[in-house]
Amino acid sequence: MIQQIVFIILAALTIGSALGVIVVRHTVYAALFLVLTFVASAGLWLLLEAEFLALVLVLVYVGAVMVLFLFIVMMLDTDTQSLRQGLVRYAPLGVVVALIVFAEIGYVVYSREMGVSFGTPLPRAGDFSNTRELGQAIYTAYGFPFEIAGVILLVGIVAAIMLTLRRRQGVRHQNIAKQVRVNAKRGRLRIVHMPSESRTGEKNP
Amino acid sequence: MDNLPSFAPIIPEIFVAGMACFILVVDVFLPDTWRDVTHWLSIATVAATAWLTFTMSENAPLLTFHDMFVNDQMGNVLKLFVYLMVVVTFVYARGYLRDRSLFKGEFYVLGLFGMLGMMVIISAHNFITIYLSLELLALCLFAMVAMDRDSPVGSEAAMKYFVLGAIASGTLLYGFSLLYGASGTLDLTTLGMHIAESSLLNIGIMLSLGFVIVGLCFELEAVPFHMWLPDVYEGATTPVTLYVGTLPKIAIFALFIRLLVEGLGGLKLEWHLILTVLSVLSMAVGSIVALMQTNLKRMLAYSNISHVGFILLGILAGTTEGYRAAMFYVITYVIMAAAAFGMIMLLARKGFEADRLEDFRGLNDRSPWFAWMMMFVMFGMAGVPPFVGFFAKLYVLRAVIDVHMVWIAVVAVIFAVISAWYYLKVIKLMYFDKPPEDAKPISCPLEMRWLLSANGIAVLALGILPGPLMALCAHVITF
Amino acid sequence: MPILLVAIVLAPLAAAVIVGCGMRFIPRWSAHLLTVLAVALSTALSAYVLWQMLFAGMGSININLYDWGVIGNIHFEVGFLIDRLSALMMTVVSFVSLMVHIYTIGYMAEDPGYKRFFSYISLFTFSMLMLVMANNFLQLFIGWELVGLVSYLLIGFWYTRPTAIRAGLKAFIVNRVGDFGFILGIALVLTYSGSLDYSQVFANTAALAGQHIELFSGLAWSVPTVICILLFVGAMGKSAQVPLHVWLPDSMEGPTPISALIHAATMVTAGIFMVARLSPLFELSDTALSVVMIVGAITAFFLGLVGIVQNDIKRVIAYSTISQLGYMAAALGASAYAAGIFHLMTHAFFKALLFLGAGSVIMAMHHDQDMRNMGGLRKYMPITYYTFLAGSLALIAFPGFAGFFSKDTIIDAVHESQRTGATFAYWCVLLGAFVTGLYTFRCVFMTFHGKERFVVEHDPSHDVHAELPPGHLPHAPKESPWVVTVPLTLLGIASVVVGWLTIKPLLYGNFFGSSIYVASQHHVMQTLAAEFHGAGAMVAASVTTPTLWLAIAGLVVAWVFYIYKPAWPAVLAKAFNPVYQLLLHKFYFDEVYALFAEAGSRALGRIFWIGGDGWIIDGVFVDGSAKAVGWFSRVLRRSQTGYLYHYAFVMIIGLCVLLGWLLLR
Amino acid sequence: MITLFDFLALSGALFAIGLAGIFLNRKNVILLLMCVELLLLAANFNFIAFSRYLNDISGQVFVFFILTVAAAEASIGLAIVVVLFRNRSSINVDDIDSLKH
Amino acid sequence: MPVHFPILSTMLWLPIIGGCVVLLAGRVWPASVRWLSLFFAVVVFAMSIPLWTEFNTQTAAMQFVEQANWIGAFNVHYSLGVDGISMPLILLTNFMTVLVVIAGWEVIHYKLAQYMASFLIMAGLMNGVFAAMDALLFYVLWEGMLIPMFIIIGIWGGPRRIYATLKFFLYTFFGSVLMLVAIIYLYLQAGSFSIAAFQQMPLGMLPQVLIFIAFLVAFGVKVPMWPVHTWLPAAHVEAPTGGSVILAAILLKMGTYGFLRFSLPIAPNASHALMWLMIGLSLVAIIYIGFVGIVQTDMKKLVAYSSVAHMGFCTLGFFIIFLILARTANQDAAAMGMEGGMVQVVSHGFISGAMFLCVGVLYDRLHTREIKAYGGVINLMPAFAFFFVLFAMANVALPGTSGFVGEWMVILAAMHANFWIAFGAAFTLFLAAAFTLWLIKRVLFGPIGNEHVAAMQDLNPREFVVLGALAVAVIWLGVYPEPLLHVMHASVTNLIQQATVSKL
Repeated sequence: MIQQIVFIILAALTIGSALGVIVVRHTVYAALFLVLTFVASAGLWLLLEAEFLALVLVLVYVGAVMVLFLFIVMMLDTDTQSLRQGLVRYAPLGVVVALIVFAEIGYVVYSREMGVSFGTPLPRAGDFSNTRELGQAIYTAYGFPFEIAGVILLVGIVAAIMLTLRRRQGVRHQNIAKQVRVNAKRGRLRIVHMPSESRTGEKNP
Repeated sequence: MDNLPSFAPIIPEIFVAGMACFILVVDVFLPDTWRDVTHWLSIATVAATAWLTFTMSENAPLLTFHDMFVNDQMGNVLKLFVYLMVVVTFVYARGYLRDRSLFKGEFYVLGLFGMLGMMVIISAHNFITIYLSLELLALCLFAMVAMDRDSPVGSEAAMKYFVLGAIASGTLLYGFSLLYGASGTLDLTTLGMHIAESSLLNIGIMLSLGFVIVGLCFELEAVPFHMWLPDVYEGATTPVTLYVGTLPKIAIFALFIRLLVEGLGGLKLEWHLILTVLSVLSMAVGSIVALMQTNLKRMLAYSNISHVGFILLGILAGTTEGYRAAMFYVITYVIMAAAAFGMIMLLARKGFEADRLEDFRGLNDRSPWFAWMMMFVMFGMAGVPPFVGFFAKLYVLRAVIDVHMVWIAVVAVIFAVISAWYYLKVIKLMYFDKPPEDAKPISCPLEMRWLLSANGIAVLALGILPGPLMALCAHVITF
Repeated sequence: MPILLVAIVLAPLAAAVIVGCGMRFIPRWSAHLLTVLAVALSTALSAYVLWQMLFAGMGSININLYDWGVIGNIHFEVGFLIDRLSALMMTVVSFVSLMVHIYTIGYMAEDPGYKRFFSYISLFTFSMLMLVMANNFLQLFIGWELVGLVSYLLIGFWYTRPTAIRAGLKAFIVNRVGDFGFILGIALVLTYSGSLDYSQVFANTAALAGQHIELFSGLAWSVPTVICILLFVGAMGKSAQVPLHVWLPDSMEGPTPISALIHAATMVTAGIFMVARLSPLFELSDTALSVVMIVGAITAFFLGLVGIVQNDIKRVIAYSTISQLGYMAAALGASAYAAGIFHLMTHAFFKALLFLGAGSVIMAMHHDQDMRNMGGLRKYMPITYYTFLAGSLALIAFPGFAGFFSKDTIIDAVHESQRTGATFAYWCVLLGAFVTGLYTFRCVFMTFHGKERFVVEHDPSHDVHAELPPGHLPHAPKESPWVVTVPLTLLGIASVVVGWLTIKPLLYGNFFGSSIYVASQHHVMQTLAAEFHGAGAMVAASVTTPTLWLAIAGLVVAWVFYIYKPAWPAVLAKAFNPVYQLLLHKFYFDEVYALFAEAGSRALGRIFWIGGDGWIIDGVFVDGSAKAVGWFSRVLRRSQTGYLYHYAFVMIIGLCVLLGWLLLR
Repeated sequence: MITLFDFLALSGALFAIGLAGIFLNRKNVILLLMCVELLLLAANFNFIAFSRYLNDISGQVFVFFILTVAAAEASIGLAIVVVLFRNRSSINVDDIDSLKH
Repeated sequence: MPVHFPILSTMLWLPIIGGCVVLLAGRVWPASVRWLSLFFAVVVFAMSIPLWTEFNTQTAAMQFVEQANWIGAFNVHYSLGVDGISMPLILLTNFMTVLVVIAGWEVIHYKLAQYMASFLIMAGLMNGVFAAMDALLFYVLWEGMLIPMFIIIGIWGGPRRIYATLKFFLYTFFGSVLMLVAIIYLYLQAGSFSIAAFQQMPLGMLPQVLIFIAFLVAFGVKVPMWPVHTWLPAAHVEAPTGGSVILAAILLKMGTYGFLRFSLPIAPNASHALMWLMIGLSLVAIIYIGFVGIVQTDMKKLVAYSSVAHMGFCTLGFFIIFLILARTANQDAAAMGMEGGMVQVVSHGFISGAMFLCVGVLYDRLHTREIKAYGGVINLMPAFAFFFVLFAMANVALPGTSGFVGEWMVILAAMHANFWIAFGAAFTLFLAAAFTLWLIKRVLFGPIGNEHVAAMQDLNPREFVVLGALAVAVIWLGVYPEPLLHVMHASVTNLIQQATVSKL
């Protein structure tokens, strides 16, 4: 019973904050709502006894990814216009589409046939560790995907660096080796003969 | 652990991953003038991978890593074509990238990782592998599209591609999740067996089928999930367009076969109908919209969409012959598209993209040989014999007529006629118009000239003797 | 013998080809030498063949030269059927042709197209011989068309004259309209008798007679009737019967020898010959013969009327030719084939004579053909005058002249005929005699008698070839050279004697033997034969017939109007203006054709071209579909707005529809 | 009793909201990325719920990988946003329409 | 069958190789291009003569057969062979190619090597089309031939060439893709692409009708039949002379050839059922186009329309056979109709080619095709006028020229079927005469039209040779068509047999 109440609260919170993501005025609010959604979801996942993933969601997602989002939002700081502009105009269409999709999924859910019969979840043994079980699966049967995931992260790094790291043109660096190598007499000093210039020439270089 | 999985079938993938990392490291320490080392090293890597794949191939399919990876003949052949096309892309790209100071290691590294992604897609046999490999490929592609950081259109294209791609992968994932729920498994073979057993048409599976097809068709660029394609084609730099726009099709074809045929083969009746609609829509939109394009890359994008319609024809036929036909179509299409983009890169110079139709004006006066090659490609794409595109169309038409869908064959050929129109426009520009006054002579690396010529001639040669390739497709697809 | 026959045909062809192809290389004299020799050879050999037939008892010859085409049992062959009919025709054709060849040497002496001309007329001789010697319908058609071709080329011989080339075109196309019927007739013959060979077709007439063909639903026609009418349509074109006669007067644009050879003596009679040749077929159908007779009679009378008001000397003779062809057709229609052929022969001589005489006059008048500018030429060119007069008398059927025997016989034959329309035809041909007398002597009087209406410029500074206004001559008219007068004289003599000599054997002897078949119930000629007591008696009896008096009446009227009171015609024309206008405009045939056939077909063509091809097929279907696709393309292109949310929207809608469809089915 | 289907309905709602958000939002690209995160979250819900009710760990493994990938994806997405902003000084969705037709 | 020299492969490949050599020569040694092209054309023509001399006229079977596997997966064979229907067409092709090469000798200055090469390549492909015994090989060559023609019209064509080429290509492409669908269907039924297998295979009525219609669209466009003829005037007007010649002389023939090779024997019941459609369209072509011809102001357009009208006779001859057999059971008359149609095919090749060459001769001198711009040409070009009049007469089917033979036989055969069909067909007698002679009248005759005309030169030896050769052909065929008929006869008899045996 308590579970149900918790579920209802958390579910309401999830849906509500998800709605908040798409309707609020400011991007920062949206990001914060998203954080809330994730947190509420993590709670629900706990209800589903996926403790490790719930923690990961909070730690990795809320802790890292959402912070990154917020960071970028702040950095780009483009919120000169309200996000809500035009929202009212398109909202009916959005609601209709969302309802259609939801109805389609809901129709299936309501019909309650997914092909396999779902029993009630088995009660867990006392020493059951979700984390250990997950870890065991990942490092044995799912070793191969795990490696791929690694590569994906590598690609993410490479791509992000490639896209955002830039050596600016015209930035002055100090290259000590070069400085040392310079032959002062031949490389640094050059005597140039210059004819005197008129003032008009100075005006238009 | 009691026993390690067999690593033999996966050696090429391991090799590619390792070499990509190696090249990444090497490239960091190379000065800009030595960038060619990366180039040749990448090509050597691909060549070595090809050799590995070739030597590792076995007649019987090998499953490894708890059935997550399959190494079979179809996969190997498709992989070999992927390698070939990656090499072609690299060779075509070198001069082009150098002219635009984009000649950097990242292109090669991402290219190799993307290739790895395609290899894994081709061999994937589990939803997790499928998803991860798709993402691996997609992330590489997103990054490559955005590679020209100073190009507003490039980043715009990347943005669109990214957002839509993310929606598609979300949809696919949602489909996977429902399938998982409906079958209780992530393995394709088990799923196939499950669906075959459940005589009852399950509504949950139907729903998941819808999501999965949307995801797949996004990757294959079928209408109405094609919207990103023209923008990406136009926005990305040409070598990337070649890589992004055409190569993945080979891998996605394998995915179609694995997922729809092996996994969801029991729902053939359903996806057959869906694909029929999507195929007709793709052919229609691709053929018709391409007509009024003035940008060649954009035109090729729509032409690509209409070719997708034809590829779908082979798949929707739902017969062995149909899958073979689709495979033949995919391979030959990629060859032709590579040549078309090669031509664009051939004509492009620093500050001049050669991606407008206008830029091909009077090519016959400037270089009769390459005008010929382009003509081969255009007629090939239009499906005019004796070029290979004709046999590809013939093969898929045969497949659909075989399942008594003559009407769709008629629809297809009518759209083929419409699409011939814009290919002819290119030929018209090349042959019937005078070159612009300021046309400069073509300058490009020698190896590209040779490869492009070979590519163009292949379009003709495969058309005159399509038998071996057809036999190959027939040999590797036996279900 | 076959080699002989082949030589008759090939000699003129060879000459034509050599002269034609070698036009640039051979000297001028060789052109006429070669062709005259060739045609002379043909004439001699034809005469020899005729001689053999008549006096050496040679039977008819039917040989095939080569297979033109063989399809199973259908044989198309090229071959000769030589019997008395064709032998007679060969002789007439080659003789007249020879005369014209010789005449041409003088007539065309100064023409730059001299060699070309000889080539053409030799080719014509070849074609005409092919036609008359044919033993099957194919060859008949080949010759038929080839003479049409040469006629076309010769009418337009002076190709810089717009009127001449137009006349040539008109002649060809009008003839083609006739051929339209002709080829259909031939096709029917093949369909119903399985062969095109004369002998086989004639052998099967019995089978043909009973057959019927349903042209319009529910209306069965006798096959022979349809065949014969269609064939006669061909004859109408070639022999200038109403309403396909319009080309013949215009054809006078050609050089005069051509008018004599082709448009009077030989080619135009091909239709008459054809009907006679195919008499076994025509005899099967009374209806068809009635049609032939009525058409012939109408032509004979009404087109003679037109001749009365013409001022161009050659046109007068041309209308006279049409009228005389009408007589021949009427004779055929009365089953008096022999009379028709007889008239054909005599007409060939005297009409050739008239044309050549007219040509002589025209030469003297420096190629002015308007009779209003002539008059009093008798004293300048006596030979021409007397020969012309002889021809005219023959034409009006003055007793004793060739035309008398043939024309009188025709009128009698029509009178005797019991066929539908015979009475009408009789009145036509009878009144035709008056008309003939009138226009013939109108022409004679206007040309040779009366005041000289031409002016002779005596200004020596005037270049001989310079253009002069009509009626102005650089010097006085003079008699033509011997190459002109000799043929005139020969033909003149022929016009007088040929009737006396040949009427008995040709008409009442068994000259034609089996080559002309007359069904026993059509006994017109037998009836006439019973009344025939020799040529002299016929001449003597003529004073009792209305024909002679009508002809003389015509002559007298002509004298009154053009010699005695030259002012009267104008008065009369004014009094009967509608009639006069009708005649002057040749019953408005040309105008009607110009309106309906020419303008009509052009309008139709334009409707088909611009409306059908341009608007409907191209505009709506071809370019229209291309435009529609282009329009779609432009519209669909717009759907690619560039906005990410639209792209997403399309995807999501796709997803929704797809899911909905999957769940609801 | 909380059933599987309650979770499924919840995930369906999340998915629908995510989709609606993508085309409702016309101003900020970053918000699109957030909506994508919602879609992924919906899928994750499904996996975990099924995993729980099927008593099968593989669903959770999948979620684990999804989270990994989503992180990488987010980084690339944000990198692209940054590049875009540098090029155009705007990440307004309404402004990104130079490629069209 | 004894092993023999692969003469048909030579016909197919030698011109193509020749074309490539010429292209190469254009880069390396441009001066040699003309002679090299002529060399190849003449060699090919000379080598095709044994086809005629060694031909066995007694049998309808394929001769000079060559067979090899081509695409194993599809059971496609590279099989070539000729019978009495296709052999004359191969000779015609090679003959016309020689003439076209000569005709382009001095006229073409721009990209000569590509011009010559296009014609040589096209000759090879056309030979292949006529020799192919495998439907897919046929289709490949049939379509492949569009490419050189497209190039020819587009590069060396007139001002509106773009429109014309696109229209030409798309029109014909549209026609043939439907044929492709039909061929694939037949292949699936027969298990092989062999045309002979298609012909022997039983087929239901509905498939037959659909297949017939698919073929009709393909071949009808090519012939061209009304109402899918509108590409032809456009293409002809814009094409260079050589292109027009090949287009009219050979390309159109492929349509009629297709009817004989595919439509009639493969779908006999449908052919029978739809004969009224075919006869009707043929008659419309003859009459309607005849009227359209009368109002043309462009010489080439006029000749093009006359081609449409004349090709109507071919199709009329082919499809009248059913009616003849139904009405009279007269096999010979049916054969006459069909052979008439085929003679018309060959003869129209000569005549239309010659007419276009004549127009080309004028165009080379005055650079306009407007009839109005001419007048009185005969004054300056008597030799040309001779040929032009001769070919015009052949065009109006004057006996003694080849044009007569076909029309004569078809009209005579049509009469066996129905009076009114023959009646309609016979309209050509004066319609063709009207527009052809109207053309002759306005161009050749009359006083010298203007000072441009006054400067015209008569034929040069090269033009003389070309026109002379055609004149000989036209007259030979008109005076003595029997050899040609003889060659066709066995095949036609066999074809009629096939077309009248029900396949249901």
